[in-house]
Amino acid sequence: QDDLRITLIPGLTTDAFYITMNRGAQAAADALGITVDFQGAEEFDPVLQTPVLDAVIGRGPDAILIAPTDSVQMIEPLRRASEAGIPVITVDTFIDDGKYQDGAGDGDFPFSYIASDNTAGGRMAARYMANQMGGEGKVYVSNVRPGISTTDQREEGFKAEMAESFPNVEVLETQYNENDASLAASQFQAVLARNPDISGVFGANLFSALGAANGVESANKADEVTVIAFDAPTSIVNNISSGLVDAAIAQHPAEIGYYGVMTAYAVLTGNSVPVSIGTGFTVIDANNVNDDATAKFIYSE
Amino acid sequence: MRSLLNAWSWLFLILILGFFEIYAQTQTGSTLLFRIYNLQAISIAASQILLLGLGLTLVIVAGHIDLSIAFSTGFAAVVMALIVRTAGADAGWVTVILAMLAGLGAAALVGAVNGWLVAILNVPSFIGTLGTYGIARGAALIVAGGATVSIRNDHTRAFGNGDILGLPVPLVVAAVLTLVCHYLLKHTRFGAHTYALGANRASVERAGVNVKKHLILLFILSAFTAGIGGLIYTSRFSAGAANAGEPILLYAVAAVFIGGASLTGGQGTITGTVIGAFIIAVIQFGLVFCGLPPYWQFVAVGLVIIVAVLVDQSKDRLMGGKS
Amino acid sequence: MRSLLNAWSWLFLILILGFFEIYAQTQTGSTLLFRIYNLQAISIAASQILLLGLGLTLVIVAGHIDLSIAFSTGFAAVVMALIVRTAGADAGWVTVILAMLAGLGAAALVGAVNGWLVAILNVPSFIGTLGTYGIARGAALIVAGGATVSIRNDHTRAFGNGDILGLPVPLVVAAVLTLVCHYLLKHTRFGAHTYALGANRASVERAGVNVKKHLILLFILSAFTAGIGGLIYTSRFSAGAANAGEPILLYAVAAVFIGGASLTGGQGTITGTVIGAFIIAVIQFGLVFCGLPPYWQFVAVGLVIIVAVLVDQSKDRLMGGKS
Amino acid sequence: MTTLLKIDGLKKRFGGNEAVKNVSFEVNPGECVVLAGDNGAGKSTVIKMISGVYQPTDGKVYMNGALLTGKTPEAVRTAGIETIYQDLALADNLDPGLNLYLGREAVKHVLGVPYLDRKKMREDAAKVMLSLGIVVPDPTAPVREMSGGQRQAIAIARAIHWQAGIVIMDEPTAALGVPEQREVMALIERLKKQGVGIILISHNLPDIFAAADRIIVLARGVVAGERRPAETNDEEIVRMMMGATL
Amino acid sequence: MTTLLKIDGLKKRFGGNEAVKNVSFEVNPGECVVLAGDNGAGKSTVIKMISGVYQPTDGKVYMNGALLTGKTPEAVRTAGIETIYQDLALADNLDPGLNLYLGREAVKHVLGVPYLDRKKMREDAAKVMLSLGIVVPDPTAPVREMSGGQRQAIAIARAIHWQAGIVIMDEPTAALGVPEQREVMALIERLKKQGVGIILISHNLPDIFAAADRIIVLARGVVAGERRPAETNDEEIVRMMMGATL
Ligand SMILES: Nc1ncnc2c1ncn2[C@@H]1O[C@H](COP(=O)(O)OP(=O)(O)OP(=O)(O)O)[C@@H](O)[C@H]1O
Ligand SMILES: Nc1ncnc2c1ncn2[C@@H]1O[C@H](COP(=O)(O)OP(=O)(O)OP(=O)(O)O)[C@@H](O)[C@H]1O
Ligand SMILES: [Mg+2]
Ligand SMILES: [Mg+2]
Repeated sequence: QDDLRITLIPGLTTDAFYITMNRGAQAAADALGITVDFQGAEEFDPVLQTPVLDAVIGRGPDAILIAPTDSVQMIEPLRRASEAGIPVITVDTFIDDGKYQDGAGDGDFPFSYIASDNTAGGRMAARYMANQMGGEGKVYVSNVRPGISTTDQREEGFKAEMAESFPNVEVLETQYNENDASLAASQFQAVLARNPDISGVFGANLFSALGAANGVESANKADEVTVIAFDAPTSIVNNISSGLVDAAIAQHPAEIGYYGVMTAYAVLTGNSVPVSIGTGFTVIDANNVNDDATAKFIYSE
Repeated sequence: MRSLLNAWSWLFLILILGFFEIYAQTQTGSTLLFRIYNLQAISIAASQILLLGLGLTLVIVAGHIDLSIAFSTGFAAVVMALIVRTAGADAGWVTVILAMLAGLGAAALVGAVNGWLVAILNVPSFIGTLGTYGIARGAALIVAGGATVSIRNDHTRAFGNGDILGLPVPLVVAAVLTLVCHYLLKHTRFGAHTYALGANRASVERAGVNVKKHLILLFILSAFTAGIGGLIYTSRFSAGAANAGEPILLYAVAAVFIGGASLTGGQGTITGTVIGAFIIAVIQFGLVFCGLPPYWQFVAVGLVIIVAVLVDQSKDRLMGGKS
Repeated sequence: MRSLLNAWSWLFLILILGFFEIYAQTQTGSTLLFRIYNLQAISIAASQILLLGLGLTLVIVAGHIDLSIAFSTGFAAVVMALIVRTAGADAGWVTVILAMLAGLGAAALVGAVNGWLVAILNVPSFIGTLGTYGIARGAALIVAGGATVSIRNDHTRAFGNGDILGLPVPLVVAAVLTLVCHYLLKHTRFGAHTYALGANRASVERAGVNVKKHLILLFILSAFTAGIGGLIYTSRFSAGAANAGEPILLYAVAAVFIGGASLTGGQGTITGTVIGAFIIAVIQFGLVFCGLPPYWQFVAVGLVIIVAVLVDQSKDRLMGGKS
Repeated sequence: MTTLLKIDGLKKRFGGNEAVKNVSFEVNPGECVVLAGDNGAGKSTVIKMISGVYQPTDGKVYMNGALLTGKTPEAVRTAGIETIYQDLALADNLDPGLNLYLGREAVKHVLGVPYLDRKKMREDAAKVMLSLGIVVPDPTAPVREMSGGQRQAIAIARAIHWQAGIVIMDEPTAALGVPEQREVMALIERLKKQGVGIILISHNLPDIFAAADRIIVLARGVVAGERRPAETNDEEIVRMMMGATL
Repeated sequence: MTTLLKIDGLKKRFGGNEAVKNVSFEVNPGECVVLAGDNGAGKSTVIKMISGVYQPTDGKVYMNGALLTGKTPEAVRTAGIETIYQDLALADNLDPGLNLYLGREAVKHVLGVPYLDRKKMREDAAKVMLSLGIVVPDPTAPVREMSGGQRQAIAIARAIHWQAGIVIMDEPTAALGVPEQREVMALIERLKKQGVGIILISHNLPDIFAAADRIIVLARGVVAGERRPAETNDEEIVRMMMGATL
């Protein structure tokens, strides 16, 4: 069965995380001698993802790997794939409750969910930050825009962990920057102007973190303010080396892609597969940023 | 003569469909055109663009623009979803319809504010509707508490994903509204005044038309069709999202302009906008269907948009009208 | 008389600054205005908006629009970053400057294509630049391989984050370009023709001006200032992103319109755009500074944009010019 | 004979420039009042204040004793005043028919649904224009593509097509050919016979003398004098235009 | 005497309408040729083909023996032909000074950097317009705010301010007051004395006879006849306009 064709639909095509995921998927495809296509929308948005998905279904691949852009809104569109006889596996994000094939819920049909849990990643960021700050101080989340499930979950996990385990850390209002690093920088400076004692920022995606780091740099506050980034493309890693970013919560997108394709292959060849595979996180900070072992977790560009 | 030449845009649409079909037949041995599923998917995508583009066409013909539809859609979607959710999973048709009316009311409110700003306070429409864009966005997010409002209701789901005589409901709704807007723009006094307004506001004012009222109605209409887009959205996805319309705004505007409208007003037709919406939906579907790598798709969409307008213009050259 | 009345927009800017200052003094016991740091932050944010808005102002005065600057910025940013990265971490000034020139060249190419489409092929600018928006976006992503291109170079970093005589470099660059564009629009033949073009293309053509060449230059200028925005972006963030300009586009357009330009052309000034960019940067900063909850910020930004235009209009009423 | 239109002390200031300083006159049924005056004297500004396009800075306009000032162009038109504007005020993208009927479009009903009756409007436009001596080559073409005189004829047609009590004409023959000019002069006579009051603005002395029952000369925003054609001559009128008072 | 301008067999088709079918004539230095004709006869279309605004469907234009057809309005203007268009072609948002100098703006140098010399341009505009008898109340106001006659005077000023070999005037006095009309007629005489060739389009018979050295009558796109003023009279010209040939 070497003419199998699997399509990987990322949350958006222009993000190092998903590009790295595709790299992992291609590695698996090469190993298996099958084909994996990469097709997606320009923004993380169900309105844009649905037409792409529809067209992919029209093309009729043997399986679909998808990072659904909304847990509720993508159920109906994905059901069409399932009804057309195309096995669905979700990667990075999930639909419904994320627990598949247990007979409960509207979105029970995907075979497997392979991801590092964004909420858990947010919690991890919170723990790291709180420890850096000695368990007290003011922090805020720099986020893209409301309504994006992955970044919303990171923020949610971050806030939940702070509330549960670090009562002395005050989490200020979230600031939305529309993916504009320049606005994120100006927002940090405004937050700082209001709260001169600010001691941490959690950048929920690349541009939020880049912008926050730049704001910290302009304010000469690199020593006082802890910046945590989610995801680890090279530009964030460079900022860790230079000390502007304290740590990055790196997911393992290549692994997700690799296991995704392997799982799909298993489904297509009639084998049973686990309904969920967790791929975990690596925290990259000044201590390990130059280790050879860390290099493989840095996202490709 | 004149109306026959509109055939050019149809021709272009048919050309790209033909191109994709040939590609599908020869390269993948499948078919694009002759599968109901594909046609349905394309027409649903086109409907969503169209619902934002219909009222917008009239606004643009009148020489204005409405950016706020990006969030009139979201506002309507969120308001409807909230009411359906509050009513519970087994809310009946009546409740659903009331929820839809409430959603439309929310959208129409945005439209009325736009009309007031543009018609009464003389705020340029670009900037006035950019303001209400922000306001409607904030309002939708505040009402929804920031997240998407998910609902579970069999009626809404049937409405959003069902079909009537084999045609998907969104397509049927868009088709009905298209007819209404086409009638309005082409066959009524309201439409004639809209064209005249785009060419020369003074001509309409001096002819004794109440231009302020006219403008207010235009912006309400625009918000209204966009709001219907929001209702369809909530029904299709069983969730109301404040962002529901935002990613489509640019496509809707593009559809109107591909359809022959111009920034300066006085031109444009509903038929043109329909063709524009379908051209966009077809290339988006077709490019993925053909497996063009994603970044190349941006380039291809850009090229097709330009070529669509060039084709549309070549008819003027044939008419020999210009220089 | 006339120029004095421009004071209204300044007044509004000063008013919102005053409002935020009073808020800061009374509510938080701090100051917004009297800290160099805050002013720097605001002016850097305004610079980034301004760089997209400067060339755009001339294009809009001429009665056109340029959407492609959203990705001319990104294209320039990516091309510069790629070259710097290829040259390695210790690339010298010469390499960096060559990389910048290459980035500008990439942006100017987009501008030249726009000019060709609009001037020679008569494609309406909205649709033509929407096409190149897609093409430039695709090109930037293809060149960059889809993701952000990170660099490590002390020169670029110093350029993007350093200051000259206490003024941040982005501000200085934006100020110089502002002066150039102001001179061009206000004091040269090129500027006079740009205004005339916006009012009545035939008047300029029949007066014997080469309108096609003029339009091409306008679009190249617009891509050029946007491209400089891309160079600043790459230098500031040590990363070239294809979408560097996209989120700023709407703000840049808003700044131009707040500054008194109109969709129909023939109006607008660089001073106005500068005020517009600062109004936007100040409210974005000030609202966070005041601790307004995020969704309310959307509402507040929308309101301020509308009020800014209303204030700008009240001067016309005072002049008694209209009805 | 009751006064049809009474203009009382109109003033209009544009910024620093007082374009109309003090203008009063009356128009009776079946009478043609000519407003003469040099360029920039304020003639067009006066008639725009009558037709509701401008609100006067001061002064009042009465029609049949009822106050007209402050009303919209819509209300003024409904009250029975039609105006031919100097800048024509055509919608350039529409055909002559729609321009003729602008604001009062003809509709036909198909199955009870109203549709614009484009055919009727086109035919009527062609008919009215023919009565002015103008043949339009393509009646479906937008008026943008018409010659200067054809455009002016459409503007005239629009004003005379409706039963009006008063017709205001701001330089209606400026772009017309010789035969068409004669048609318009004949038209004015016909309207007068029907009891319509006419305000005519013209720079053509022979036309002024031929059409006028009274000539009111404006100079720099004020009424420089009023004459019956029989009591005066070209030279006096020109002297009054140049600013010699009474 | 050498021919200044030679028009040879011009044709122009707009879609299905052949607006100009076959027009040839010549203009000599110091001569005023009047193009007369009914509305829609094709007069404005002919002069737009001369000035480069329209490309003829067929036919050629020569100036001093050199081919002019196919050139841009820019090149035609540089070759020494100034045109007053019927629609004036003003930039409504600019002041009279900039409109006068449009395309040839005056600059002054400050420290070697060129700046628009707005003051000079305004003063010149006021001066030229005064020579036509027109006073503009506010020379810094955009021409949008000017009266019909003031606007026309600016268009005339623009054409006569430059040393041209040929001046084309499409109904230049249509909106002008009586004294201003006389100024323009005097101006035409002055230009003729300087050896300038003039093409005048007018619907005013007295003006036509006063200014013309030769009258060329167009009817429905063809030359219906050519007369010297002394050889003909009003009635014959009007008959020719209405389509009676030769
Ligand atoms: N909208 C406006 N804004 C400012 N000034 C204006 C405006 N309209 C007219 N004016 C000025 O008012 C004066 C009178 O103009 P008006 O148009 O009434 O003259 P007119 O008598 O009709 O002249 P013409 O015979 O040339 O048409 C002129 O000086 C003109 O510049
Ligand atoms: N751009 C155009 N497109 C189509 N038809 C046109 C265009 N311009 C002029 N025409 C038509 O060509 C014919 C001649 O027009 P032209 O403007 O040359 O007449 P004219 O002799 O100048 O008349 P007038 O004295 O009324 O100005 C008219 O029938 C007109 O409708
Ligand atoms: Mg007038
Ligand atoms: Mg003409």
